[in-house]
Amino acid sequence: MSETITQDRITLAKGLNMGLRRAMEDDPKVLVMGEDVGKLGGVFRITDGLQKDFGEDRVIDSPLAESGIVGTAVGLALRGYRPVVEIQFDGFVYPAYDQIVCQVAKMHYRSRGRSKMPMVIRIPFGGGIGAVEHHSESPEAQFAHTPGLKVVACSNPVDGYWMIQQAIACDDPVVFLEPKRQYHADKAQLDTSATPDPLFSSRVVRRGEHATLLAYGPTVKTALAAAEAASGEGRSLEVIDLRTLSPLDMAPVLESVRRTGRAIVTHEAHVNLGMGAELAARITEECFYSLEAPVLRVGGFDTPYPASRIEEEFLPDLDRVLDAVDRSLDF
Amino acid sequence: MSETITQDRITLAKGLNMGLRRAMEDDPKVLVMGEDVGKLGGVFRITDGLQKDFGEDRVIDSPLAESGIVGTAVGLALRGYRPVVEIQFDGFVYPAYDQIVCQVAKMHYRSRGRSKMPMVIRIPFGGGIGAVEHHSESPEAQFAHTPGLKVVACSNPVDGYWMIQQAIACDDPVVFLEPKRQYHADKAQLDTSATPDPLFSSRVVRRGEHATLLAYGPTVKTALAAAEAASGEGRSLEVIDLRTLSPLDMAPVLESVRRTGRAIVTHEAHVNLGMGAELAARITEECFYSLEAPVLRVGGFDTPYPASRIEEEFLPDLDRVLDAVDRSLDF
Amino acid sequence: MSHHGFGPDLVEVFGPSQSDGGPELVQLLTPEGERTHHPEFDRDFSAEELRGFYRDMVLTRRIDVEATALQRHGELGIWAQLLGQEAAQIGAGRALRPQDHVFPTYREHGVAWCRGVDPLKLLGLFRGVDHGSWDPAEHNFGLYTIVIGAQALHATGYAMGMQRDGVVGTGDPDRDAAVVAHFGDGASSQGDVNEAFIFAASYNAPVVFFCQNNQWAISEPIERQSRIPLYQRALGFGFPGVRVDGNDVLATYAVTQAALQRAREGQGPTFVEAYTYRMGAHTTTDDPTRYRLSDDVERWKLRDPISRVEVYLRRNGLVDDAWIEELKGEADELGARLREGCKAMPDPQPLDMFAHVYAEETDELRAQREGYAAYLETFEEAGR
Amino acid sequence: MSHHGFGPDLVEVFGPSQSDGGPELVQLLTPEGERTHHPEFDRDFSAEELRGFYRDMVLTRRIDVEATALQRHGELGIWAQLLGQEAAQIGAGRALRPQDHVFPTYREHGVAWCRGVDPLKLLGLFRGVDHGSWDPAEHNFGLYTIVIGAQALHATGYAMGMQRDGVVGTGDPDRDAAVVAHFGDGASSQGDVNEAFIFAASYNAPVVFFCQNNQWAISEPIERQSRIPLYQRALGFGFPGVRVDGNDVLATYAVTQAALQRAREGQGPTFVEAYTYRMGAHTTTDDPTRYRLSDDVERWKLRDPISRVEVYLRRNGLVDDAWIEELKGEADELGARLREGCKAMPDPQPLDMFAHVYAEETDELRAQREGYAAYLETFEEAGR
Ligand SMILES: Cc1ncc(C[n+]2csc(CCOP(=O)(O)OP(=O)(O)O)c2C)c(N)n1
Ligand SMILES: Cc1ncc(C[n+]2csc(CCOP(=O)(O)OP(=O)(O)O)c2C)c(N)n1
Ligand SMILES: [Mg+2]
Ligand SMILES: [Mg+2]
Repeated sequence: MSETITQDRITLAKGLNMGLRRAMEDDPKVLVMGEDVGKLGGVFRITDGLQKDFGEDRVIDSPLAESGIVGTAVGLALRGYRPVVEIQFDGFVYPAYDQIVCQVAKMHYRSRGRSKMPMVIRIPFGGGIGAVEHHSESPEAQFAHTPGLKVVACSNPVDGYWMIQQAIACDDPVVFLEPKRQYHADKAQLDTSATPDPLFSSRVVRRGEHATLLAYGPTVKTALAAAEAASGEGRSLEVIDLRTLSPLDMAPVLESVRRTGRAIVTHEAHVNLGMGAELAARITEECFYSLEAPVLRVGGFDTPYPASRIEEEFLPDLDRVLDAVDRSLDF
Repeated sequence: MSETITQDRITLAKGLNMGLRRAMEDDPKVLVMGEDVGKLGGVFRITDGLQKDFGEDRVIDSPLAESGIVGTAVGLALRGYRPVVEIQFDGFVYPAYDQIVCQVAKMHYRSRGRSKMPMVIRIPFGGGIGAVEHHSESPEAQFAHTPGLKVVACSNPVDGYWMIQQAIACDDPVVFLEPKRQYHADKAQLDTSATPDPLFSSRVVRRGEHATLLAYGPTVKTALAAAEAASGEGRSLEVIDLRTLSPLDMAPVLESVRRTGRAIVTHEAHVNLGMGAELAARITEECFYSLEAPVLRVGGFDTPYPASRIEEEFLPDLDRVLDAVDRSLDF
Repeated sequence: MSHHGFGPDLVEVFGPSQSDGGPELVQLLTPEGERTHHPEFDRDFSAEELRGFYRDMVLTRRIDVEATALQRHGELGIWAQLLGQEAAQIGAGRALRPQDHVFPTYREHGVAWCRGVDPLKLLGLFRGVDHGSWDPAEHNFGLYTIVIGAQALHATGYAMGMQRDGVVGTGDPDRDAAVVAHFGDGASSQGDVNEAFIFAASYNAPVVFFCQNNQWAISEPIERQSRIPLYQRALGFGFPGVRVDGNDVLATYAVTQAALQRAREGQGPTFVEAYTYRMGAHTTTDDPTRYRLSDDVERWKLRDPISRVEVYLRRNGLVDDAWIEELKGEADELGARLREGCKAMPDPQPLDMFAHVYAEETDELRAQREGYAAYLETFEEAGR
Repeated sequence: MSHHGFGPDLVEVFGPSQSDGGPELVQLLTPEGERTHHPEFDRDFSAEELRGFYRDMVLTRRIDVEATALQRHGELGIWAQLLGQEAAQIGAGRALRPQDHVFPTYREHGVAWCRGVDPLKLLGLFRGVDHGSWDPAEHNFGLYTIVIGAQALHATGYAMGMQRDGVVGTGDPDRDAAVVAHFGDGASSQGDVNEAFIFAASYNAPVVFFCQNNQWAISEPIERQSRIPLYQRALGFGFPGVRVDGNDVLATYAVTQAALQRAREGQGPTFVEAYTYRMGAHTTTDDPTRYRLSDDVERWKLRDPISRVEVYLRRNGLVDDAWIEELKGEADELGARLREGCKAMPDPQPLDMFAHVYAEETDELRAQREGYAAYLETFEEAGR
C-alpha cells in the first residue's frame, strides 16, 4: 500500500487524508481516534477509507466524549502508541481542554522526560462555512499560551500532506489546526517526492517591500488576495504564512519587518489576546527602531462568533486587511 | 445582620469573606457554590461561617465536579439566581472551561439579551505558596480572550471587599481572580462606608515619572516593592494596579505611558500570549510616538509551573522587574 | 465466568440493545395500532387528546419536511431532522404543565411546537440569522444547545432553583414544577450528562432526563455508547430509569407525565429512555448510507409513530376523512407560511454582531463597534 | 411512591451508605481478627502471604507517619496521609502481576510500595523538588495525578493499548496484563471518571476501577457524591461492581485479584469499591474537626486494618514477639532513612525549570533559558 509518487492536483482534504494514510503505513503505532472517523470517514471525510484499510483497532470510532477521547489517547501514548485525535469541530474541543492543558501538555515535564506524549490533536478550525454556533471558532491562542504544546496551522493542500506527517512524527504533542473552509476549496499540485520545509518554520509566500502581512490557516488566502489587489495600486506587500504558532518562527518575520518597517497580522480569532498580540509584542521588542508604524491587527472582533448570515462581517477580509495596510502606510 | 461600619485592619481573606457576606445580606438571590465551601468554609476559609448563617440552600457544598458546579450555576442563573462559584484552585478550573467559554460567556449573546448570566467565578490564582502541581496557575488570559466574560483581579484587602460585591452586582459573568499568596499576608484598613472605585477601572497606586509598571493581583506588591527599591537609586516608577483585565481600562495606562515613555508589564502567567502581549500591542498602537522603548514583559517563563522549590525562580520578582526597568531605560 | 465471583457476565445477561426495544419496553399502542395495557403506566386518553397528539405529530412532521426542503433550496444552512421521533417529542412535550421548564438539544422541534414557539424561529437559527430568537422565559423552553450534553447541567441547576423557589412538593398542582432535560443516546457519554445525574441525585432535583435513543450519534451506533440498555444507566446513580417506546406517543406521554409528577412532588430525578429511530440523516449534510443499512430503516418504517395513531383513530371512529383532510389543509397552510416566512426573514445587520455581548457593554467593545461603523461608512461614501 | 410506576423509591431500598458497609460488603477477616468465608471470593492464604501483608502495612504506615512528621517540621510542603487505608492499598497492590500497570492518585503510597517505588521519591514530590521522579515504565506505576479523575481515562487508554499489543486474553499468565485505575469516592463525580467507565465498557478494556471510598472528599461526605452504594454505579454502565471491606487486606486482595484476572482474560472492566475510612486529615493542611465528628473516627479505629491481621497472626501462631520486634526494627530503619534522605534531598537548580518542557526543545525556549542563565550570571558576577 505504499504511496506512489503523485503529481496530482489535490484538495486540502485529500492532502490530509493522504498524509494520514502515509503516516499509518510508515508506523504501525499510529492510531486515528475520534467521533465518526471510522465508517463515515469523519464529517469532513479527512479519514475517509482509513478504517477500511487499517481496521477498527487503528481507526477508532469513539463514544461521544471529547475528554474521553483525549484522555484515553494519553493512555495509549503512554503505552507507546501515537494517537491522532480528531476533534469534530473547533467549538467542541473545550470538554477536552482540561486533559489537553493539564495532562497532554505536562506529562513530559512532570515525568522529567520519561513519558513522551507524541499525540496529534487535529482541529478543523475557523469560519466561513455558514454553520450554526460553535462550528466556526479559532481556539489557537488558548493552546499556544500553554507550554508543553506545540501548535501549527496548515493553509494549503501540500502543507496539509507534509505537515500532518511531520506532526505525527514529532515526539511532542501537536495541536494541528486545519482551516475547514479550505478543505474542499482550492487544489494544488502535490509532489510526494519533494522535501518539505521543517514543521516548525514559517514561510514567505509572497515577496514585497512596503509592508509585511502575517497570516496562517484560512487568512493566508485572504492576505495573498490583499497583496495581489494592493499590487494593482503600486503597493508591494510581503506575505508570510506563519504555519507554526507555538513555537513561533520569528527569524523570517523579523527579517521581513526590518525590511518593510510595517507589519499587519491577520487571523480569524478574536483580536484581544489573539496571536496578533504576541506577534505585535515580539516584533516591537525586536524591531523597535525599524518600525515605521505600530503592528496592526486585523482579526475577528471581540464578540462571540455571530450568526452565519453576518459571519463575513466578523471575519477579516481583503478590504479590512487593505484598510489596515493603508493605516500602516499613512501612519 | 447588617454590616456595621468597620475600620479594622483586615486580610484579603477577611475582606472577601466580609464582601460575600454583605452581598448575601443585600440580595437573597445570591448563592455560594463549590467544593468544601460550606462546613469547611473553603480550603482558604473565604466562605467561613456563611453556611452557618445563610443555610445549606444558599451556601451549597457540591459534588466533586467543576463542570457540574458551573453548569448547574448556569441553570440557577437562568432561574434568576446570582451564583458565586468557588473553584478550589486555579488548576482545577479546566474541567469547567467548556461550560465557561461556551455557555456562561455566550448565553447572553445567544439569547440576544433575553437571558442574563450574572455569575461570579472566584478563582484563587497564582503561585508562591509551596504547593504541588496544578495549585499555582495563572489562567487569566484563557478567560480574557473569550468575549462575553469579564475578568478582574484584586490585589488587596480593601479591593477584595468591594470588588467581590461589585462583581456579584454585575449582570455579566465575572471571572474573579484572587491572589492566593496574599490571602493571609498583609492587612489593610477597611472603611465600609467609603465609596469604591468602579469595578472595571484601573488605578494608579504610585506616581512616578521614568517608567510605568503595570501589574495586577499578586504582582502589584512586587511592582510596588520594585518602585520603592528604584526610588533609592533615583528612579521614579509609576505603578498601575490594572484590577480589570477584560475589559482593559486603557485610559490611565495610556496617560501614564505617554508621560513616562516606558512601560513594563508584570504577571505570573506565562509571557507568551499573556496579558502583557495584549497590553504591549495596545500601548504601542496608541502611544507609538511617545514610547522611548518597547513595552517589556516580565512574567512566568514559558514552561509549565515548576516544582515549588524553584517556583520563586519562575515567578517575576523585584530583581527581574528592576532588570526590565534597566533595560527599558537603557534602550 | 462466575468463577471470578462477579456473577454472570452482564453483557450476556442484558445483551446489547435489542432492535425491538426488549421486554422492558413500555408500550400502550402497538405499531399496528392496537391499544395494549401496562401494569404501571396505563392511562385513559380522551378522543380529543388522541386527536391532539395526531395533529401535533402531523404538523411537526410537516415543519420538518418543509425545513428539509428549504435547506435543499439553499434557504437554510443546515437542518436537523426529527423524522421518526415525532411521538417521542409530542409525548414528552404534551406531558408538560405551563410552569415546567424545558432544556432542548437542537432537534426538539416537536417539543418547541408544544411550547408554542413559532417554527419560523427555529428556522431562523438554522438559516443563520441568529443563535435563537425565542424568549426562554416566555415559553419555558430554553434555547437550542449545540454543545452536546451541556444543557443537562443547566436543567439540573434550574431544577435546583425551583427547589429554592419553593415550587416543588407543595401539593399545589398549579404551582409545583419540574424540568425536562433533552438529550440523545450519544450525549449519554458526555461527562456533563453524567455529572448532571450526580448533581440531580445528590440534591434530589426535580428533573426528568429525557433521552431520545434514536440508535445513532451521527454514524456511531448506540452500542458504542452503552452495552446495556441506556435506561439502566440511571440505576447506578440511584434514581429510576425506564425505557418507553418512543414511537408510541401514548406511552411516551404517560411515562413522561408520571416522571414529571414524581419530580414535581419532590421525589427527584427520573431517566426516561425513549426508544426510537432516526429515520432521516443526522442533519441535511449527513449521508447515512455510508454507515447504516437501509434494511434497518425499512424495518423501523413499520413502526412509524404517526400511522399507528391514525390506524387507531380511524378504527375506533375517532376521526373521519373530512377531519383528516382539514388537518392536511392546516399542514399545507403551515408549510406555505414557513416557506414564505423563511425567505422573507431579514438578514441581520453587520452591527448586530456587536449587540448583546454583555448586559453592560464595555467601552472597549463600544469603540470597536463604532470603529467598524465608521469603516463601513467609508464604503457607503465611496458608493461601493 | 409506586403509584408513579417507577417502583419503590431507590433511596429507600438501598439506603445511603451504611456505616458498616452493609450486607453486600465482601469480608474475609473481621475487625476482631476472625477469618470469615465468602461464597465467591474465598481463598487460602499462606502464612508467608499473611506475614507479607502485615509487613507491608506496617511499613507503609511508617512511611506515612514519618512523612506527616516531616511535613510538621517543614521538610515537606504538604503530605496526603493514607492512615487507615493501608489494607485497601496493600491488598490492591499485592494482587498485581509485574506486567500490570497502575494509575494512582496522590495518596497511593501503599501501592507505590508494592511496586518497588522508593518512598523517598514520593517525599520528593511533596517536598517540591519535582513533580514525580520515578520511571512509570520501570515500575509499571504511573506518576501521581493531582487533577481528580484524569487518570481514570489514562488507565482506560493504556488498557486499550494492551489490547492492541495482544497481551489480553492469550491464556499465558506471564503475558496477560491489566490496568488498575485508582481514585476516591469524590472522584466518582468527575465527568472524566464516568467517561472512563463508558470507554472501558465500550471497548471491553482490561481495567479495574479501584475506588477507595474513604467516606470523604476533603469535607464532603460520600452522601454528596452518591445516594446509593458506590459500587452499584458500575451496573449502570454494564460491568460488575463489588464492595469490599477496604480495611480487610485479605478480602481486598482476593477481590482485586479476581477483578484483575477477569480483565487479563479479556472479560473487561470491573469496579471495586474498597470501603474504608480516611483516619487522618485530607492532607496535612486540612482540619477535619471543622466538618466531622470524632465519634465516627473512634468507631472506625475499632476496624483498624493492621491490628486485625496482627490478632489473626498471633492467635494462629504465625508470628511471635521476635518477628514483630524485628519488623519494628525494620520500620525504624526505614523511618531513619526517610528522615535523613528527605533532608538531604538536593533542591533543583533554577535552570532545571526549563528542562523537559518538550522532547524536542524549541529555539524560543532555548533562548529564554539562555537569557535567564545570563541574567543569573550577572548576580554571581555582582557577588550577590
Ligand atoms: C461536545 C460536542 N461534540 C461533538 C458535537 C458534534 N455532534 C453534533 S450532533 C452529534 C451526535 C449527537 O448524537 P445524539 O446525542 O445521539 O443526538 P442525536 O443527534 O442523535 O439526536 C455530534 C457528535 C457536538 N455538537 N458537541
Ligand atoms: C479537578 C480537581 N478538583 C479539585 C481538586 C482539589 N481536591 C484535591 S483532593 C480533593 C478531594 C478528593 O476526594 P476523593 O476523590 O474522595 O479522594 P481522597 O482525597 O479522599 O483520597 C479535592 C476536591 C483537585 N485536585 N482536582
Ligand atoms: Mg442519537
Ligand atoms: Mg475520599
